[in-house]
Amino acid sequence: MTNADFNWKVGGAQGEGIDSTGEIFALTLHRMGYYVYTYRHFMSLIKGGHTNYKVRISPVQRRHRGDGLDLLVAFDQGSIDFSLPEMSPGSAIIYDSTSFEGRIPEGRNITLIPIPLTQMARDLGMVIMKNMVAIGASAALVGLPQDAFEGYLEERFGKKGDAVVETNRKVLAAGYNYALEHTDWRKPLPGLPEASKGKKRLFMHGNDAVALGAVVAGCRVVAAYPITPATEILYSVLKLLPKYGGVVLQAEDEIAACQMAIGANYAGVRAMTSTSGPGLSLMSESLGLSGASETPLVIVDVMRAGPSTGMPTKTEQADAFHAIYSAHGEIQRIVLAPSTVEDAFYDMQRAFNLADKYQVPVIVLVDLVLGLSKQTVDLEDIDFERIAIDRGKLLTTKDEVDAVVARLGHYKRYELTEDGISARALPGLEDAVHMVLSYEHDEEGNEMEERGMRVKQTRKRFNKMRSLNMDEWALRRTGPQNPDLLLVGWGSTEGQLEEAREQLTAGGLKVAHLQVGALYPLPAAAIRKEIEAAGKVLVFENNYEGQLLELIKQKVGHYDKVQASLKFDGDPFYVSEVVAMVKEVA
Amino acid sequence: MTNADFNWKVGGAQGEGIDSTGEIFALTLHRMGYYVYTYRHFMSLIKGGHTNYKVRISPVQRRHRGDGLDLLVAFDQGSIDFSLPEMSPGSAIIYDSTSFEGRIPEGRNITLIPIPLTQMARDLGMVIMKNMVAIGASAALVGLPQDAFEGYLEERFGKKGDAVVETNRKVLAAGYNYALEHTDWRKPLPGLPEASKGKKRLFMHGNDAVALGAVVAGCRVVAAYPITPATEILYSVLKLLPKYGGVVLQAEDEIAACQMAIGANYAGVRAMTSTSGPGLSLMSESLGLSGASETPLVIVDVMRAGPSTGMPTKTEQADAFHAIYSAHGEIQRIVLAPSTVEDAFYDMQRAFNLADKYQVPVIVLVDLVLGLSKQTVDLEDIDFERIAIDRGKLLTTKDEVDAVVARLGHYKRYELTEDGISARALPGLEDAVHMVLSYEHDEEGNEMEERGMRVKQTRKRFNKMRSLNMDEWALRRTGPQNPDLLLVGWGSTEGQLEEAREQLTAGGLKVAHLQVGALYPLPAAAIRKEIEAAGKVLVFENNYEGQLLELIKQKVGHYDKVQASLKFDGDPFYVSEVVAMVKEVA
Amino acid sequence: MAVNLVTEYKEHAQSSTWCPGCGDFAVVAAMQKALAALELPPHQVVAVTGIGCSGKFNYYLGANGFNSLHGRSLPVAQAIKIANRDLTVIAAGGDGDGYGIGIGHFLHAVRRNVDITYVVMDNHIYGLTTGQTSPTSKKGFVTKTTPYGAAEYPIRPLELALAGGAGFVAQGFSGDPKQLAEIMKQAVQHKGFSLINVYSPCVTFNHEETYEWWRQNLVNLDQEQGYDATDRTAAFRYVYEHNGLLRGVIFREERRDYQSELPGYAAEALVRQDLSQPVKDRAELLAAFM
Amino acid sequence: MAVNLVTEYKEHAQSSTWCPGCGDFAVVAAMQKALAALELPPHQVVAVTGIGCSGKFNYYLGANGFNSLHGRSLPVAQAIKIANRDLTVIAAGGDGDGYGIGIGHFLHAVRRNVDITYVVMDNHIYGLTTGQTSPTSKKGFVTKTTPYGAAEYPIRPLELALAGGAGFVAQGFSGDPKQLAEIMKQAVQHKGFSLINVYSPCVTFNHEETYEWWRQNLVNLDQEQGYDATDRTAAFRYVYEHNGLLRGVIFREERRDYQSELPGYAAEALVRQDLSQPVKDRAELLAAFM
Ligand SMILES: Cc1ncc(C[n+]2csc(CCOP(=O)(O)OP(=O)(O)O)c2C)c(N)n1
Ligand SMILES: Cc1ncc(C[n+]2csc(CCOP(=O)(O)OP(=O)(O)O)c2C)c(N)n1
Ligand code: SF4
Ligand code: SF4
Ligand SMILES: [Mg+2]
Ligand SMILES: [Mg+2]
Repeated sequence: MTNADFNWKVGGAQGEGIDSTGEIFALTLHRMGYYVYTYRHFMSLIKGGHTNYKVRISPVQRRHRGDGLDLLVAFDQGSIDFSLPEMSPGSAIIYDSTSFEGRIPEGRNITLIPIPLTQMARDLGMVIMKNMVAIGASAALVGLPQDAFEGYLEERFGKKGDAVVETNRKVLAAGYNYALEHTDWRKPLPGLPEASKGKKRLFMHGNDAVALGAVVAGCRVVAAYPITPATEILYSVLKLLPKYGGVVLQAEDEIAACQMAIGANYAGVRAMTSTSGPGLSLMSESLGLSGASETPLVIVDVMRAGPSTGMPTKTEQADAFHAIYSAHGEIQRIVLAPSTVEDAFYDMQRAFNLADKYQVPVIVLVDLVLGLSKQTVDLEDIDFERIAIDRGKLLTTKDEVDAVVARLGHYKRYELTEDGISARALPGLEDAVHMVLSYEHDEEGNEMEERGMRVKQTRKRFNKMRSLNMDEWALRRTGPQNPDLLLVGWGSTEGQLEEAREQLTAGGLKVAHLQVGALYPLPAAAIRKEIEAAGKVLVFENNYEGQLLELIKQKVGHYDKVQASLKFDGDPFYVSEVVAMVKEVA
Repeated sequence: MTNADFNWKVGGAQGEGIDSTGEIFALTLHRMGYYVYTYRHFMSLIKGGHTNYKVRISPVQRRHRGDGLDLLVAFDQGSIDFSLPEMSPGSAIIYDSTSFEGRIPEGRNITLIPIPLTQMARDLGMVIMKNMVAIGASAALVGLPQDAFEGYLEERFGKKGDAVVETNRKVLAAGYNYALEHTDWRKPLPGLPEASKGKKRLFMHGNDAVALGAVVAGCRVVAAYPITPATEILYSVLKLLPKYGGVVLQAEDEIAACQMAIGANYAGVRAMTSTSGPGLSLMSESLGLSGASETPLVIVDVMRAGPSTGMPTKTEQADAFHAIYSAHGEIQRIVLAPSTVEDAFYDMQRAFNLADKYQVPVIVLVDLVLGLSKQTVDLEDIDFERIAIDRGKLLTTKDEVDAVVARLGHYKRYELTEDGISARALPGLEDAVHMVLSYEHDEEGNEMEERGMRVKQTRKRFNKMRSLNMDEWALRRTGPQNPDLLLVGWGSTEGQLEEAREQLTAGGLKVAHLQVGALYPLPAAAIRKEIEAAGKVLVFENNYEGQLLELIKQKVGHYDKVQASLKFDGDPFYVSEVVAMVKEVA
Repeated sequence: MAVNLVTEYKEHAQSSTWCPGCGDFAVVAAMQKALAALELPPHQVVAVTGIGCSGKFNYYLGANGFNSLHGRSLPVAQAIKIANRDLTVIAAGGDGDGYGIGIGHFLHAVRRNVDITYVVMDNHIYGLTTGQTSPTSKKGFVTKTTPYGAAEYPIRPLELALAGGAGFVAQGFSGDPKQLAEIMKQAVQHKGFSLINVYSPCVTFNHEETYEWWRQNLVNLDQEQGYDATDRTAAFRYVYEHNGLLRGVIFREERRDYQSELPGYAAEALVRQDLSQPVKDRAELLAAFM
Repeated sequence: MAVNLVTEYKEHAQSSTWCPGCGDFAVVAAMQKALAALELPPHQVVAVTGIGCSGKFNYYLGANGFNSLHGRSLPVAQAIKIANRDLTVIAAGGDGDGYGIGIGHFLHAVRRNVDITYVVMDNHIYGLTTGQTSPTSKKGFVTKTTPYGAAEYPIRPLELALAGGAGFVAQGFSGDPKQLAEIMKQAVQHKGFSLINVYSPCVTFNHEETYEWWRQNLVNLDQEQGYDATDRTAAFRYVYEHNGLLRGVIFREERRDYQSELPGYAAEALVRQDLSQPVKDRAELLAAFM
């Protein structure tokens, strides 16, 4: 299966245009009808430092970067060294022979292909076009026609005039021909089923999906402060929102951003903030405010490697504890954890609906890999028909207010109800003048410390979530019932775990895979059933503490058969690592 | 036992001098040789609103306010209504008949004693002296000599001149005599053993103990932002620190306060911040910074009722989750939870020593009741001889640096060592120029993202706490082994649980009591042993979620026999409530 | 009409827990008068506060209220206005709230220039927490946290607002509620961010800056002939030279407010827009990701 | 001596990851020169930074360094100075770090007046996060987060520092490292808080305010005859009228620094005091609680 895929990568120094080169390659193959999955390795600095962009090309949908590497374009020796562990047997490296002489260790079955990328670019156009030479050369060796990138060249450079398009075309062709002439290494791309050819699909990452999902779910105010790797959400939202009168507020800091999201939600507009760990740490008091005042709030946290400033461009799944437990005192909240781009899209709707319905903060945890890996998504999987906006008990008209007044005598923001949810009136409605507040309060929103009412309001705040059953939808499961081994994961690990499951199954093991899509409330009953039916359970996480496993211990129970399989070096799992971890215990 | 004690209370409107009246009464009895325990009921507003001050007077040491009430001084009907549930059979209420006519429900065995407190004060001095009338009257009815308050009057009013002292004396005497003449209700204070009479003891609350403990432990910088109920720590520290050149910094907010504490610790001075929940919520990013940069930090959180602004003057034990889990990413930390004033004193030393030794943040959780209840403490229980300052691996001299340089070639702030702890050099030392940082880093403190070193530094940060064994000292236990029932608590509940245990034991139950003094790392092994040896376990907490119980579930295990007994109305447990909760299940 | 409206505000108000004589009473009353004069009924007004005695402003105003967190009234208030431009939004709080913990939000609100009014009840003390030094306490001021006198120089809110680029800067005094109400009227009408710093005595914890003291020391700009409230640097100099002891409108200037700068920001309040439109625009939206 | 010291600084410095041509190189070099000129060796200096390209200042300075959090350099720096008065403490960071998220700490540091020097590398952009609007970006500035132009008015750091009461306010330009080093020398010597705002071009993300642009638009105060750097309100007017486009020392005034106001603050650094003294004072300490 993995063999059918093709893994390509370009690596060099930050500032050399590595990202756009990778994206040209990926986008073109995507438009041809392949499923592509991209992975960016980059650093928290602007120029210098190693960066690379990997593209996995497959006739079927893939959810991770792939273990092997078939063709590497290297602009420096560092890029070769960095990617050597990934190189598959029989793979090749195109390197820029203008700037260095590529070296690989003895005994590796890898073909070195020197091409004077810089020289050719300089001769035919300008140095930065070495990327186009490399793309041309790559195209030739993987069996693409020379005009494969034609469309893209027009689109990208058309505005700059025909000459620019022409130069790029020439440079690309030169690379193409040079490669064909100077090496006989070839490895064709996997075949493309007829039905796929040129099929319209989406090319987006989790951050795009968050932005799209939010806008489609009715979000109209996004207040945020720039931070890697969450800023892309702002970029996407900036493209989508103004058409709907929506506002993107760049706040002075994350505290303000989150308070703004609360303010806008209070005023009746769906609003969110997006951030990464350091920003989330600044939002604890806002969580408390949202919880105590029962004002909806949606926070998207694109998790990078901590602690503290940590490794801003590296992935991790270590903000779960903070998302679930931070804020002094006690509030209810909901924590979702999408595993795929599609999940991210739908979870935004879920987040806004849940926030409105339960009048609580909802945190959506997206790991960096999911947030930043652009990939092919089927059009039908981003189904707007599945979007239903449910604003819960929201009074938006005078008539609705009148009905309440008829029933209660006057409007009570914190009415003690059966289900614990009190109707929220939009400020601005006659006869619904009211207070919301961060202090403990009575039904009318008067600050108070009376013991009986305190107990009732606390119970109400907790009871209102009783009707929320995560067990029903927050798990995705594959594989046989009563497996000998159950692989459990959350976030972007789904792709690797799924491929590992397939490999292990092929190897004769009875393996199932459970992906957990909500961390709080944890779908504990459903997880318990799965654990109890399994022989052995491994929980895969990109963190040190095994945060999901700790939650399972807390909410489900302690089982000797459940173990953590952790990776916390900032790099996502490879399938081979998953398999090796399984073999260690199975 | 409880019968031997005497419970007195004064209640009225905020702004009427209730607190100082209570304190005069308490302090005088304290100085006579009684053990007093005081409890303040107050509100988050300045004037108006009900407030009261209760004093429990006992020949033996007490750790809570007591269930009953023997004599109430009421300045308004609200004070009577508020305290009625507490009134013991045969008790009495002195009320200010100048302003209202006191009422109690039919059938209660309580004596109403009208005294024109305001009128008498006005006639003999000024209205505010009604408090002195009340104190005089109280003294008479509990069998104190008329000159019992003599010393205090001198001390307090001496500076204002003899006339003032004299007026107060007169007013007090008038109250004394009026009471003797107009009622025959009497209830004498419990007898005082000869040895106790006039014995020098301390009168302090947990916040005082925190301040004293910190200064004695070597703390020289306290940076904080005012907040109820933690500000008293600042007041105490302001009395103690300047003598030692220490600095109290009123920061612009809690973020700055905590960062300042980190900065001073980095520079080599023991420093802390003190706050309450809302402030703690603002310190999550600082926890991360302390953890990642391995800079010691001590935070004292005096817990008030949340969530959010909540009920600032009410008690709660609901910041444990935040203290343990907040901050994105993963760091190590230590969370202590003193139960008594003495604990608070010693825990500050422990906190500073642990912070220095493990180079981590240490959070000390003090609940409002412990923080604000002034009480009698035996002199020998605040034993300075037990204070030993241990700064851990701190390089403070050129010689020490030279030794490191000789060993390593140059000083490495984040050296990978056996025990995970790297020597910390004071900035300012020659040949120890170094960087500390919030980014992931190598041994020298260079920012980096290299996977191998990342893993090593993460492991180092976690492994360094392996040598810390909380099981050894973090539990206090009373009662028989293998009890039928184990009462578990943390924080200020110790007094009530202990008295409940005594009552239940007297009732024939085999009960033990376990008080948990550290929440993270949780002394899990020791707790497991206790749980396994007990028939039934009740965990008493002033919160809704049962935070300690959740921690036990996470770190120890799930046991059907372990249950939560929770109170979350802002009011501490009464012994009778504890006993009733026990009876519900036993 | 206006009189009835004041009554309407009062009907919605909670009963007060402020100390008798507190300057904040006059601030609330002046605001009720100003809003009534502008014919703005309570349900069209939202008052957002932080935490402090002054943070209870909205409990007693009788409009819609959001009592947020200490120092955080402004972000909440700005977002409310953006979400529903039809509401009149007032932010209010104390000197500690606004110039201590909240000063960052204050300066950014100034430069963002969302159309809201910010009222600071400046009593040079932390009232609610029973008397600690505030950022506007004068140097050497003795309080519970500064028994040896405050070591810091005080914040100068008017100068900061001027330096920060505020379009409307005024100062009032609780001892002259009539002038205060008039200032408030103008501030609410001003399009963009407006600041009113109000010297509002804390009768319980600040025994130095009393009504009497202020009365004797404040220069009333309404009576200063020739004061030019349209020259920013002149205003700065005037305020500085008078050590801030002025009352009246210090500075005003028309500038486009934040909302006017937003692309796509509609005349109809955001809160009333149709949320389902994007579903209809599916093809167009998805085209951005192909 | 001075030359050797510069070398010593360079020896301790990490190798740089700044873009070639970044203005921040000159800032570090100027600081090394200034410190060397003052005969301050690296081990006696601590540089505290926030997060940003400019936050790497201390990696390359070669003194002791604390790379704290985004926006939080100043609280850390002030506390270090208070804990060890013998250290020379420099805080440094970017415009986003210092005037965006950190502006509250900035203004409070100004009024607290602890004896530290604060260097802001002001490039009118968020560099490290690859080019978003910063609080000093001019109105209408087009960046990734403001494709339609920034809607806010920019922060004016010099005016704010003046309004906030700073005792030393200066502005430098990376294109004139000599002047910058001289300013830095004076700032470090100034007793109390000193601000140096440095126009330090981001060659990668700000293509409008380039070296060339600055060179053409900045007025050099060293060459302005008669400029009086001791009159606060005049300086304010001057800066305002020049739209901040000045370089040189803008304002200076002697004022007692924070430490001088502290009761009991000793001449000997706090970090070197005997911690065990209180144990000996037991009776006296306990007397406060009897
Ligand atoms: C984050 C946080 N820190 C501290 C507090 C405690 N607190 C409440 S009000 C207040 C100061 C109030 O002073 P000011 O803003 O001047 O208002 P005033 O009471 O004087 O009107 C403080 C410190 C809090 N509620 N939240
Ligand atoms: C709390 C927090 N929010 C956001 C970030 C992301 N971040 C890092 S640097 C930076 C802005 C840097 O801009 P500036 O301070 O101007 O420095 P420059 O890079 O331009 O020198 C941001 C937003 C962070 N590290 N921490
Ligand atoms: S304490 Fe001061 S500010 Fe607060 S209500 Fe009383 S007088 Fe007003
Ligand atoms: S991005 Fe800009 S500020 Fe950052 S290093 Fe490059 S030039 Fe300097
Ligand atoms: Mg105040
Ligand atoms: Mg910048």
